[in-house]
Amino acid sequence: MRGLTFDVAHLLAGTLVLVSFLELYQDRLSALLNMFALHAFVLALSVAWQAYAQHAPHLFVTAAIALVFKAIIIPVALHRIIMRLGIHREIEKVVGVGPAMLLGMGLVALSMVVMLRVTTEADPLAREDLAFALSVVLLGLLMMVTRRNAVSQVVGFMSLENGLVLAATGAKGMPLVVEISVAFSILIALIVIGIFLFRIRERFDSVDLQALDRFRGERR
Amino acid sequence: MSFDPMAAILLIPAAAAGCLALMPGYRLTARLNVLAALATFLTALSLLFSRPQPGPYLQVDDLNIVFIVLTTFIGFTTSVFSASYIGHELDTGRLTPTFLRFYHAMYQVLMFAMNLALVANNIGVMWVAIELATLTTVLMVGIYRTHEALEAAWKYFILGSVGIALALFGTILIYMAATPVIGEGTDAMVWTILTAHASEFEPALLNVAFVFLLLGYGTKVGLAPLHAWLPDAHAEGPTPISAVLSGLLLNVALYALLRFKMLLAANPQALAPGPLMVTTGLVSLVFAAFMLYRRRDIKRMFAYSSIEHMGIIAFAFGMGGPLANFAGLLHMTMHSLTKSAIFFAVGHVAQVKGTQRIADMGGLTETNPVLGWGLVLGVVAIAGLPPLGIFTSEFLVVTSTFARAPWLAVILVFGLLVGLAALFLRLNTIAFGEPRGPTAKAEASYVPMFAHLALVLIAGIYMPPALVLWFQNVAKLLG
Amino acid sequence: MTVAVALLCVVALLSLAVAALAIGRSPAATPIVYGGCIAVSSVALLSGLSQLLGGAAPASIALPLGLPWIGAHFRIDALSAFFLIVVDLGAAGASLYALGYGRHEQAPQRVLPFYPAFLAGMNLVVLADDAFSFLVSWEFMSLSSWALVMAHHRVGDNARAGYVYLVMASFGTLMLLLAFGLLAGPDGGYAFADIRAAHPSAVLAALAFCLTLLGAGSKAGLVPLHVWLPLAHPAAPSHVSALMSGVMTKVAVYGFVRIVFDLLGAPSWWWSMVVLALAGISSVLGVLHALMQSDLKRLLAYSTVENIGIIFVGLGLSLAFETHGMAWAAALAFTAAMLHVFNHSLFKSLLFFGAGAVLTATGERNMERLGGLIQRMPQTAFAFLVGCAAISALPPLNGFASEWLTFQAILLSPQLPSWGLKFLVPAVGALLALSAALAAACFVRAFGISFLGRARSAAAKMAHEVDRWSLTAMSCCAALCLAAGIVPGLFIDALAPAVQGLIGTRMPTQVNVDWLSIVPIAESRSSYNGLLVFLFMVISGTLAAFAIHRLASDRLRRAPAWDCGYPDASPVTQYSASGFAQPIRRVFGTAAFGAREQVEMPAPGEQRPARLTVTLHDPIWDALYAPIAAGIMLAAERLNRLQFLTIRQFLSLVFAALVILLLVLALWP
Amino acid sequence: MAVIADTAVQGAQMLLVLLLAPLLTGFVRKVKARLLRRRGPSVIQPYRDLVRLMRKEVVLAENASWLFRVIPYLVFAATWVAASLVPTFRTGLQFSWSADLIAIIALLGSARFFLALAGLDVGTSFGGIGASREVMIASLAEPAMIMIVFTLALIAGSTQLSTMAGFMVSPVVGLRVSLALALLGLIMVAIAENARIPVDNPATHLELTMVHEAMVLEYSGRHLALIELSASLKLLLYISLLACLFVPWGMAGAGANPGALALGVVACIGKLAAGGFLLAVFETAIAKMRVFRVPEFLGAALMLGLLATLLRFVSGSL
Repeated sequence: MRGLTFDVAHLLAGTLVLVSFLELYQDRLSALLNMFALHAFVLALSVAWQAYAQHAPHLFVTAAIALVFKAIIIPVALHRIIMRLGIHREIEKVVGVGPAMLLGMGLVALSMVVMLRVTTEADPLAREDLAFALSVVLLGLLMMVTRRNAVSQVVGFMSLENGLVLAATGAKGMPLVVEISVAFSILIALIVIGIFLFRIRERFDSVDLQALDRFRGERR
Repeated sequence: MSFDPMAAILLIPAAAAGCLALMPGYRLTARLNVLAALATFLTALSLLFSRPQPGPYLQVDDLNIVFIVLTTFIGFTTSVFSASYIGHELDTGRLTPTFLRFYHAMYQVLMFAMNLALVANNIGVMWVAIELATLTTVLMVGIYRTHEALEAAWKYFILGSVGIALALFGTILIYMAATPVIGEGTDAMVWTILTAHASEFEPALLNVAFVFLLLGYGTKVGLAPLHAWLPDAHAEGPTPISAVLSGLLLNVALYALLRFKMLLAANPQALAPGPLMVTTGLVSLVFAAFMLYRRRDIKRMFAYSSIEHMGIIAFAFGMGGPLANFAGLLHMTMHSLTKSAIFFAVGHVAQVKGTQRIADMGGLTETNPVLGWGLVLGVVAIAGLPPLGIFTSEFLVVTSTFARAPWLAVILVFGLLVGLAALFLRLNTIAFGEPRGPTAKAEASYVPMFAHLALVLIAGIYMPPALVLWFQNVAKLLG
Repeated sequence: MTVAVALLCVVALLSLAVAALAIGRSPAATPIVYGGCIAVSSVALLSGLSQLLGGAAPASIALPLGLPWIGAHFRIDALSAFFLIVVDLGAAGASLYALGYGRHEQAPQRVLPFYPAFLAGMNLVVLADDAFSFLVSWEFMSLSSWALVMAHHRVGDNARAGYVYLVMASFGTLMLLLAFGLLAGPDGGYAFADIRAAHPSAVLAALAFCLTLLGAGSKAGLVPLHVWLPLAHPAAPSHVSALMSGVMTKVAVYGFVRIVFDLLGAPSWWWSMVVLALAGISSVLGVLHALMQSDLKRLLAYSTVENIGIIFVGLGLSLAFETHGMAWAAALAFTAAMLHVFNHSLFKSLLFFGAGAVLTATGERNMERLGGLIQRMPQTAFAFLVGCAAISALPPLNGFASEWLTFQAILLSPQLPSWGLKFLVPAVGALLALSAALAAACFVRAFGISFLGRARSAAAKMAHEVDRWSLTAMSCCAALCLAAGIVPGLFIDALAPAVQGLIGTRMPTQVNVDWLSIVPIAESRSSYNGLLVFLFMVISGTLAAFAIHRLASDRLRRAPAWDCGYPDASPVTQYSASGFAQPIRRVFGTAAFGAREQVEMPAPGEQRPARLTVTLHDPIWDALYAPIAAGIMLAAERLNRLQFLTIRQFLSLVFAALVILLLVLALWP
Repeated sequence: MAVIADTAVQGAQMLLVLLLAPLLTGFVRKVKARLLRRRGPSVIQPYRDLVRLMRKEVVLAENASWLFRVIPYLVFAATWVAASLVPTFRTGLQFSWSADLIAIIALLGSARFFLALAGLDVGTSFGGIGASREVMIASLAEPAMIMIVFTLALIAGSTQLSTMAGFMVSPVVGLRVSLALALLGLIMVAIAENARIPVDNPATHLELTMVHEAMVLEYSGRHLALIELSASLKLLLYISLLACLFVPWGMAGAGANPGALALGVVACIGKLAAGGFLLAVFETAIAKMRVFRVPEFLGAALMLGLLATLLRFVSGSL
């Protein structure tokens, strides 16, 4: 039983990392959103599994949030937005897919090294989970910095946060996980609303159509 | 049940926030705001004498009492200032009554969040509180709804969220490190227990955790290169909020960092957090000092000076040792008082001149002598010139460093000198020379500004032994 | 006892400052504040005198101020007493002068509060006995004087002057801060007593010495740290200029002496060389620049640089002698330096008072627009003349006495074993002689152009004698200059305890030498008697006058000036200040300050006048300060781009930081 | 008794220099005239001039100040005191210790200081020219002089003229490089200080090249007399200075008997005559140089002095 738990958790976490790579690979917004939905869904599964494995029923709430909110509501909303803004086709990256992938690989390797240096006293399940979570986080951050488009940056942030939730749930008996996931959901909601309100089409730092560049601090 | 000050400093702002959200009319709300802040301050003072036992979620010890008293005090003075400031904003129509109501409510929420972050005995609660504080300040920075304001708020929001995410990851790692020793559940997130067992934790895990925490909370502290949100947020938000940001929120984040630093310091195998903080501190100091030169917006300039001083403080704590820690604490206190005083002055200046562009203000000591000399005194203080308090702390930082690591001290002195030169370069245009810009009389209460400056002056000349003893204990605590 | 009195005086001064803050705008404020300053500083003066002449043991007080675990220590020994006298003598004089001068102040509320604070700061520096209170008072002094420089911030580029001054002052303070950091050691023994007790290693002492030289030198105006001085000193109101030039620079000298001679312990062989070289250069460069100025007060400021050079020559010599164990010679050189400190504080104050009087009478500082003032303000002219004669080291005035002693000290130096000094000292002697001669030229020019000849402007024509207070102050200074000149022996004996305290020995007692002459080493070697020289000159002068008027004619007829028969139309045809300096500019100019002359000759038949333009600039500014400023500005410009990144770019900064730190962790052994 | 004698000698010295000074000037003029194949004025002509000037009324420029009238007396007093402190016929004068060589130079310096002021007082262009050139010359001549004094003082171990002279007669001196350099430098300085050719021309008027004469252009009557007198006193001072430093033989020692004193006086007069003669010869032999060549001339003197001092510092025997 112990082994099985471990393997399933391991598998799910690994899948999450894989899906992050897939996100990194996408170059169409709509496709990216679908990928993210998948990402969230896998997260939900893994959280649920953790809940079952740790006999921590409250984690099911987190799983539910992940499933309903992140896997369904947010993607739908974002789909709407990009349709409205008519940017559902293009997606401009700063670095091409290849380099991004290579970078991602490097990051995963890095997180593995960093995490597996932790001596085995720590619970192995936790360790592996942490390693994967860290890679997900780093990949999310990578996505945020390699994409110009606001929506894809949000997606990056959300997958980063998925990594956090993975880590939180991976940590046995960690209190407040639910609260934290709720808090994060609020955060993301705010961001999405912000994008919606300010009709951000291009970049985060362009709060209005004509306000692309003029108002960033004092002009030169 | 009996009166519990620890809960009170949380409940009063929360309750006040509730009422303020509902009540119309700015005079009344402003008064109530002041009143609530005063009440919070007094309760915090009472904490000095009767210190309750630490619970699973809340605690008060030597370290955070310093921060609590400081926070509540500046919160109070700032509310007094904002009462006179907001009135003017309302007259000029930059704010509408609805927003004003919102503003006061948010102010109290912010107070609540900061107090919570300070008294939290639980790393999770602390994290939540700091996130809450961030969100509130984001909303308040954007309150003017101008493009620049929204811009700044948005930037702050995004960078802040990323920072928070990183901090959370660090927190989780700490928990992971704690579980093998303490066991699962809430206990593994309680400061008092954590610090007690820190020595047995997994060092490698602690190291990773600290990296994330440094970057996460460091973003809040505004250490370079994570500082990007800070100048704009200060420049575009309402001045009272700039004062609170510089004077308090940065401290709160710093407090969180200090806590975790203590955790690491308690563990012999973990890598020493000192060098990391020293490096980031020096980088921030020198970087901010150079950035001061090209500033044209007065509030943004002083925001950069905040980065500079945060760098000094981080440096001092990074150096460690009783003397440097003492200096760091003193410097933090003095900087909070001085910088908020400066922002009070700057707020009135901006209202008198109707702009924040340095180029459009001049000869202030001619047109508004009291305000002008107040600003000059503030700048003199922030530049670290005696006999004001910041000189004392800088004296300690530099001398104690120079005896241990001369080159660091040389860099430090270089940064200080460059920053000082920049500050006075601008001060010359603002306070002296031919008067420029409108010269209306400022209808303002100078009480908070001069109260702060007086405190700083006194601290520079005479520090009551009790205070010193207290600070020294804390310094020992920080190791 | 004395130290308590002095501290009480400081407190009184500070309360005066606060009071001035309250009543600054009322017309009654001026006499009240300055009167108070006179009273207080004379009390402090008396306490200093009683300490120095009474030969009391050093007294000290520790107050629970400043850093609590150290407290604020204040101590008065012979040295501090001597400098206390210098400070408060100058302060009393300046306040007396200001009783009259201050009435013409447009914005008294910008001067009155800071003036007593400035005095308090200078007194405190001299009294401080631990690093912290020393630095606090040091910087407080700078700060209050900065405020005074900014008093007329709308005039000319005074604001810029104040800025440069403040930056340089803070630089100096930070350097001293580092020096004390070195001396105090890691466990923070900041009290001077502890520093004295702990003998620093050679390297440490050397480092501390360099830092002190930078710190104190920048305040004293030692080349190449002098750039702020000619800007800031003239910018302040004249009585403050007098204090800054005459007294504050001496406080800086005190700081140098206190640290190098008292705290650092035994000097090492090369210190004296550094000091001597800088001092010699300062003396010559200072006076050369003074010669080129047409602004009277700036001229005086530059000549302060020169005199600081002379003082430091004395200090450097005594360092050299001390290194090689010739205590008696060291005592002689040190006495010379201290005597010059005293003298310079006297005549430089006097000269600035005179300049201030001219300023009030004519509203002009530019010598090119002055002239003929001796007719309209005879008393001022006389006092100013005495000052000029004194600062040009003419016997029997006091300037000569101290320079004579310095020369005597130089004449002792061949006995020094060090070869470097064997070559350096004669060169410094030559520089000193050169600067003395140039100073004479400089002050012939200063007095001759602004007080003699014919008025060059309507303002100068309309000039009128200044008020009684100012005249009293000036004549007191003049009288003291004469006194210190004709009986220098008394003053040498008076400051002997200070020398004794630092060098360990002192010059032979001078009082019981017959005819009050001074004999540094031996009668057969050298001696000088100001009194007799003075008497001889008076007697022979009066004798000649008497004889001629009795035996020959005393008829006199007024007629137009002859001038070789050329009818001399307008005052413009007289020699101008720059014209007067032209020969010397031709001689030294290109070397000392890249002087360039362009003559713009109109073509034949053109009506416009020919034009001669002379451009001077301070090579030190160009070589040292301009590049630094440019570098900082460039760095600021480059870094400023970071203000304008997009959020994504900022995020990538965060990301980069994170990855780097993680990499560090991963690679951590 | 001895005191009275010494005082008497001191007084004699003062009177002697005062009486001899015009004679020396006259003598130099006479010799120059002779060398130029002119008969020239009689040797006592300067006395006549002085007396006539004394008798004449003073014509004072309208805007001349009180200082202008005081200065002649000041200059005369300073120069006379300086001259009477330089031993001429007897060392160890009563008051010689009241001012050593440095002080004597400074006294001459103050005389020049005031003379330059006088040049500026009336506010004419000629006065300005004179004053500005004079201070330029002085600013180089004085340091050179000080350097020479250093050399001599280091050789003699004293700045006290009597002691120096006493040391110079003693056999331990011998011939020294530094001494030679000092002598050369001193002569150059003396020429410059006394406004002689090639630096300045004492006989010239109405020329843009003149220095000393331009300064005193506005003086007349008794004032001019005093200035002329002090000029010749200065000449005498320098010659006797050279004499007492470099050819001190024949001078009577302290407390010598009247015979020795008489001998000293004779020797002194002889030296003065010789010095005057050499000066005249030199002046007729050489042409005046441009004013802007003067700095080089004096710079050379300064370098000589500095070199001599350096030699003294580096080795005691040179």
